[in-house]
Amino acid sequence: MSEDTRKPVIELVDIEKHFGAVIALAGVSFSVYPGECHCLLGDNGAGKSTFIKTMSGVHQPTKGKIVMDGKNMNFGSPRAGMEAGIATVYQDLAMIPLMSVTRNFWMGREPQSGFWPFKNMDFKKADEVTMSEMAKMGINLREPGQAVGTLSGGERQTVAIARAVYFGAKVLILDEPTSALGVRQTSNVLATVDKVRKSGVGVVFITHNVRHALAVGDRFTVLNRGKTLGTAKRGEITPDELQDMMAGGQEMAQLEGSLGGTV
Amino acid sequence: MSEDTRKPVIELVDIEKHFGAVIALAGVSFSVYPGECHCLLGDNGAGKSTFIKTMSGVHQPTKGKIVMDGKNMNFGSPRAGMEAGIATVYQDLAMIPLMSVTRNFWMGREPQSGFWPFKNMDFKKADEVTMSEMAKMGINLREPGQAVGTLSGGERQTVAIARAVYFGAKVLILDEPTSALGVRQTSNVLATVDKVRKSGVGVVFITHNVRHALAVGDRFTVLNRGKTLGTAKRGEITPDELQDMMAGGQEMAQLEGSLGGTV
Amino acid sequence: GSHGNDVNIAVVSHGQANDAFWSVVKNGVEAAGKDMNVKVDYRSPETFDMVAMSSLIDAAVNQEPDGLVVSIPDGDALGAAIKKAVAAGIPVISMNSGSNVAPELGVLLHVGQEEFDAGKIAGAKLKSMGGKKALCVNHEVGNVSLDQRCAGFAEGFGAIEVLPTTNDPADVKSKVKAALEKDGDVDTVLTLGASTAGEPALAAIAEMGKEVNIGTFDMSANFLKAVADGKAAFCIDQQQYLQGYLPVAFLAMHARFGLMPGGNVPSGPNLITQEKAAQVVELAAKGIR
Amino acid sequence: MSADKPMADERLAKVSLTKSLLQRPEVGAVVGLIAVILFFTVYADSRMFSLSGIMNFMEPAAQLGILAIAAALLMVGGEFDLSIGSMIAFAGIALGIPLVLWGWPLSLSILFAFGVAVITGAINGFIVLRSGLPSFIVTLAFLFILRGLTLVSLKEATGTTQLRGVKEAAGDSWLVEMFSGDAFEGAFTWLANMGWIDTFKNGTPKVQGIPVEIIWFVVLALAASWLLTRTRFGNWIFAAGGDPIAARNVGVPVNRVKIILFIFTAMAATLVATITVLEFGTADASRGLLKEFHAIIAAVIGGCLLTGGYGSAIGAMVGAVIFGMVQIGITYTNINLDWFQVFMGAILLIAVVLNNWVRNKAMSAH
Amino acid sequence: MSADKPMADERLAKVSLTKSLLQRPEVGAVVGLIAVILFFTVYADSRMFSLSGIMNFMEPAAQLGILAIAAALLMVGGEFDLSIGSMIAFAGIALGIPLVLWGWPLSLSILFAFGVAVITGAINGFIVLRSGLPSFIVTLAFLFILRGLTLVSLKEATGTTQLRGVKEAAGDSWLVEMFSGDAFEGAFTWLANMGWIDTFKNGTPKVQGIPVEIIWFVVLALAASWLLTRTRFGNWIFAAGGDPIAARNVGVPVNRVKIILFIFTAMAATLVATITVLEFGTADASRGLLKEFHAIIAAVIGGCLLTGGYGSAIGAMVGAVIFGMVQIGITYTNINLDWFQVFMGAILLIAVVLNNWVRNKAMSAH
Ligand SMILES: Nc1ncnc2c1ncn2[C@@H]1O[C@H](COP(=O)(O)OP(=O)(O)OP(=O)(O)O)[C@@H](O)[C@H]1O
Ligand SMILES: Nc1ncnc2c1ncn2[C@@H]1O[C@H](COP(=O)(O)OP(=O)(O)OP(=O)(O)O)[C@@H](O)[C@H]1O
Ligand SMILES: [Mg+2]
Ligand SMILES: [Mg+2]
Repeated sequence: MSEDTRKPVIELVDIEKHFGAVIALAGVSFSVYPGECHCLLGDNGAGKSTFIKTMSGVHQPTKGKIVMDGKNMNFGSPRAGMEAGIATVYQDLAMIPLMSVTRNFWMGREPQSGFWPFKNMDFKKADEVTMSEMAKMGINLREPGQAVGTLSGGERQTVAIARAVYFGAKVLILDEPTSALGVRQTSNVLATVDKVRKSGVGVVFITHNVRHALAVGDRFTVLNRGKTLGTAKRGEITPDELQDMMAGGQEMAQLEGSLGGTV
Repeated sequence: MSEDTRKPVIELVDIEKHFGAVIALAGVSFSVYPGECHCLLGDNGAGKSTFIKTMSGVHQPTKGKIVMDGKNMNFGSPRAGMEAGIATVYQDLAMIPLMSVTRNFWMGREPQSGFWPFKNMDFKKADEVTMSEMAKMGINLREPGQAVGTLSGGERQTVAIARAVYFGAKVLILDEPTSALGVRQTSNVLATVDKVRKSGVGVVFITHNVRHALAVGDRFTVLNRGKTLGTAKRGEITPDELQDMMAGGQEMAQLEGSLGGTV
Repeated sequence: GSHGNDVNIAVVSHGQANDAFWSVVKNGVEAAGKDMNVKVDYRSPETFDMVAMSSLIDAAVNQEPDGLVVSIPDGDALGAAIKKAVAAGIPVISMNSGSNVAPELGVLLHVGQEEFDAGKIAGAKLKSMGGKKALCVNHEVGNVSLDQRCAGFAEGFGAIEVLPTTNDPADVKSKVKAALEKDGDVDTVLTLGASTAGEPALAAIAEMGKEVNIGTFDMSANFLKAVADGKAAFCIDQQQYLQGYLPVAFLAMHARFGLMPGGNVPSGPNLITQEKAAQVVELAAKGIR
Repeated sequence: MSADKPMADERLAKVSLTKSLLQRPEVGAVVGLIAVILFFTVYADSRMFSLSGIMNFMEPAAQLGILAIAAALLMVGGEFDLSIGSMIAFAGIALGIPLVLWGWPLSLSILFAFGVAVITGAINGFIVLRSGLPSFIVTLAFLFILRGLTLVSLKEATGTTQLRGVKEAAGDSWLVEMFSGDAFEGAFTWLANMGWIDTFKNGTPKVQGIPVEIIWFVVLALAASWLLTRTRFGNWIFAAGGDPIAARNVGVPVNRVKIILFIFTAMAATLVATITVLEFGTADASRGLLKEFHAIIAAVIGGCLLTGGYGSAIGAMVGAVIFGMVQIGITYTNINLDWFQVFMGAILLIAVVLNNWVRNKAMSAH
Repeated sequence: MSADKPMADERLAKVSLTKSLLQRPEVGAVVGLIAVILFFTVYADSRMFSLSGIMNFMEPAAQLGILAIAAALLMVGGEFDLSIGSMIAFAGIALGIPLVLWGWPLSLSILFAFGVAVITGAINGFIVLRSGLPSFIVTLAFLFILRGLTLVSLKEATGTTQLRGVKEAAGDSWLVEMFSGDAFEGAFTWLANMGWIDTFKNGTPKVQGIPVEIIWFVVLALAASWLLTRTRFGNWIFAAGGDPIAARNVGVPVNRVKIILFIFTAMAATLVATITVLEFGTADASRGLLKEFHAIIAAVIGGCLLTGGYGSAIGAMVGAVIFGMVQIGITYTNINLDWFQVFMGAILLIAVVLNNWVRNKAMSAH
């Protein structure tokens, strides 16, 4: 990945984010190149979710700037972020359980047909695309009208990812997409990340699992208490080093010893 | 672990559970011996959570029996399960965000002082025990009156586990306790499982992570679509075999190949 | 209230502020306040609520007014508060309802009309017009004064049925229509409020295309017009403007010169029939009648 | 891949077409409607279901229904409006005062009233969204404020609690026809002449046409149902009510949706106000009392969840019809009318319990 | 291990004592109370805050407060009761009819009324829990049913909507003293004789004692607050309202807790009914109209969340005092009665917005 010769799709410089007296981010810089998978790692509460929410427009940074294509961006809302080409799968999925898969898939970007003021939502197209996109991810739905609440956790995760991939123009952000997934579903998600990356999209991938990160990551950035501990390229760092960084290097030796180093 | 010579603390025989037309469990048998950690593995939607909820009294089995100490048990409510000595950390934690750590810790089993009808909740004792139990798990709380909603996900998980451990007389059930945790917190939880097991309590541990399971498990039972695929003892099965069983053996080769076998 | 100089008169009634009938009483109170150059305070509870009304009387007494005007729909419930006012040396006049209990509570005099008697007069009038069976449309179920009106009506008329409704005109209209449709014998309707119940009942009758005598308690401009046009029999006017105006005037006189009439003042009932209706319409529209 | 397919089937009973129909939110309401109709067929005078009887209970049902549909949309969007009833009174004078006292033409007065509705709805919505307070409590405050402002304005303008002379001031414009009286009068006269519908002794048909509010009601129900189920905006309403944070995160303009719904609710109240003011010729300070509850009840009977994110406009329509039938129907029975409120409460309870039971059955049969 | 400690501090500002006080649920209500007192100090007759003035507004405040405290507990437990107001009327006749018409002794009649309350509350709770319907809608049905039953029973028993002669039938038992009249009368007469408190011209003290309902109110508030914050049952109430499924899963008997709360609410309404019936000597069908809303408003002003799991009894007490002050206080001002509702609504809105603002400030300052 010859990052230096290419321009990043998105670059965040010195982002700070305060919630009242809580300083969730204390100056984090981060960039994603097209076609790379940049893993964001770190302890619980390190600020990963807050950071990517800032990137996608859910939060506005207290300080710092977001640059895309050389322009300073100012996402006032998630909608603005989406329109700039940032698709996000949130940790809490952003799915509405009582609504159908199709409605959830297209939520916020419903296709329309007909003419004003009689514009219908184009259910035919919506259903077709939903079914085929889900099938591409390895899930055959019984019917697109099924409520999301009746899907299993893994299927739900897949809907969220399929949606983001389908709409994700330039950057795809995945916040711990694999944490609740079974082995097979995890493989599917990782394979999808790989596929998406190969199509030239920049992927931001958050996980607690070093192995999942190593499986698909091109670069690794570790956050700790709202600050970056540094960014490493694939091959520059060993799994053990990465693991130590993620855990803040504390007492891992002792714990690992007692458990046989399998964590 | 000489299971054959000892009696299990709890034994479930041929458990079936239907939700309307959905058959979540189609005849699962399972047992836990004192001092062992029995891992329950399986795909998303395999029925793991349903199974342990049946074990702890949240659901009543449609068919099958639960035996403790040679007696047929019939848990009408989670309370009955708790009183029989079953402590559970649910996947969704069963914590009330607006309430304090102490109140959550003791919820349902508040210590009392004074005499009827002026029985107070014994906050002094409650606070002390909470603080010390949390400290044992490696979390130093600012104050026991802090609302659970203000804790990080990892800390919250720890409260739930500390609570279950403190009250868990005979069987401790943990439903995916590590899925949202960072590396350090995961190590902590696994170390706790180890400690609890060594004290003679039977532990049921649900996870999607083969490595976490292998780190602490004595036996491994894999569920698939509501049925048992079988139970294996530690050492009788290799990590790869286990992984294959959990994924239902499908297409893993292909996926693993493309990702370098690191899942 | 309007600002006067030295004299201060409190009025506490049981009618809601947005009730058409009571707004006329209040207009009377305010006019008297202006005419007599006294400060008046008109208060009433949000709903027909004796408990709240009793508190309002206490609050008024606490401010030691030079006179107190109350309506007494429930002598038992308000007795204590009124006695306390009398004990505190405040001259009290009752109005609208309570003439039977007024003397024993130490009230100086009563201005008003007994609801029961008024109902009886209405019943007799409608009976004399040839009515056989009647509806008494009660648009505020639970309000004791309205019950008394229906009871008096039954006494004066004979065979009546009480039709409870809400004070929503669409509901009144549909229910009156349904009742008329169901029971073909009904040839007479008495409503207990002109605008909320009387006017929709008129509309229902018009749509029925059936000969029905209708009268109402109180007045509204539209109903009066119907009376003038011969579409309705009468309005029972209890001249509630006087029930507001006179007690304030009397108490003002009492405070300044120690004057007080020697007995109760019957403000009604006054049957407004076709002949008189036309001339009252304008005054009704202005909130005086 | 092919292994995935049988998995779904293996653990599921088949879903029959009936059962999938049963899962629509309005199904409970329809069952309730049938039950209520059966009840009245047995216990009420048969004239209740004559043409004129039907029109008679459909008129209040339609007025309530217009509110209930708007309330249902708002409820699906996750909010409440307890100020609807007061808004009816307030809109009534916002129409009446310009028309009667300021001498404005009817068209302008109606526009003015709807303008007031837009502003009031927007204020309601704005406060709810800005403060983050539950709409229950904010609109409860407006229940008092609007009712009070109505009274104050009326007293100020007329000295009474009523404004009259609307009919005279409105004159004969086509707008009057749009909002009051009956539609299709010609057709009904013709039907009467043909002897197909009942007439009075003098030959005029007992029902002279369809009251316009019924037409408004039906059109609005269809439009709202279309909006809710077939359009992008409808999807946003469900999303905003189902989980506003999730919806916002995927780019649904939740605040805009909710404010529009509050405005729509206020406008529905104004429509009812316009209809009643033009029909009865007066505006009154006590118009619309308790209507907010009736509207919510109708919406809930119609299958709306109080928690938002689920419901239907057609359901609210059916709920309003049930409500209207119960309200007026008891007059056609021999039940002592003192029992009205008990009857009302019992029917409400039975309807929602039934509704819930049907829904649960349908869901678990899934 | 020691590395954990500084981590918490590093990213957090210090929490001052004031700020931690500010986080109590009732703080907004207290701020609101101060604001309302200031308002009336400026705009109302000074006699409002004389001893007799205070008793005067505390009396309705206490009656409302008894309801509001129960409503607050229920609301913390995650449920609503809209039938409180109707329950007051219903309990009134459940006390009055045995006493006056059946000739029962007062003690038995009171027992009977409370027995009816227990049953009604239990039915309310049972239906809510069994059907899974929101309590809003179930108790709304009971709002109608109980009000209707009251009317029917009264009509049946007396032919009117009023029952008289309670005082005569009750006689002079100590029970009457417990529920009506004033307490500490001797002390107040003495104080008056000493010239320490105001008297009327004839020498009787303006305040003859503390009305018993105020004592009930304060005792109940303290007891409820103790129950809620210091006992096991209180913890269960919070848990049942915060997340019933989670609570049930760790062994909290959620259904039992909720049913007890419904019963307690019905009993509070019965207490108010007993007080007013014995105090005023009559029971009537329109007692308690709208009280359910006033109670909910007081509880919300007092810091309760409508969504359950958060609130305080002391807050509800303060909320009721605010409400009583506003309701009666307006008579001490020159504000025209027509403005009452606008005033009410505005105060409510300001109170909750302020409350919310204070809470958010306090929370984020955390
Ligand atoms: N809205 C908020 N208000 C106040 N504090 C917040 C808010 N959102 C996040 N925080 C705090 O900011 C810090 C970072 O949280 P964040 O969710 O970004 O962590 P994370 O790295 O995603 O952790 P995890 O691995 O557990 O998901 C935490 O201490 C959290 O409590
Ligand atoms: N209350 C319920 N009603 C209907 N179906 C249910 C219910 N609870 C669980 N199920 C279904 O039972 C099956 C098993 O669910 P369960 O939650 O036990 O899976 P799991 O093994 O814990 O999965 P995961 O790894 O995703 O947590 C799923 O198909 C689920 O949809
Ligand atoms: Mg996170
Ligand atoms: Mg699970």
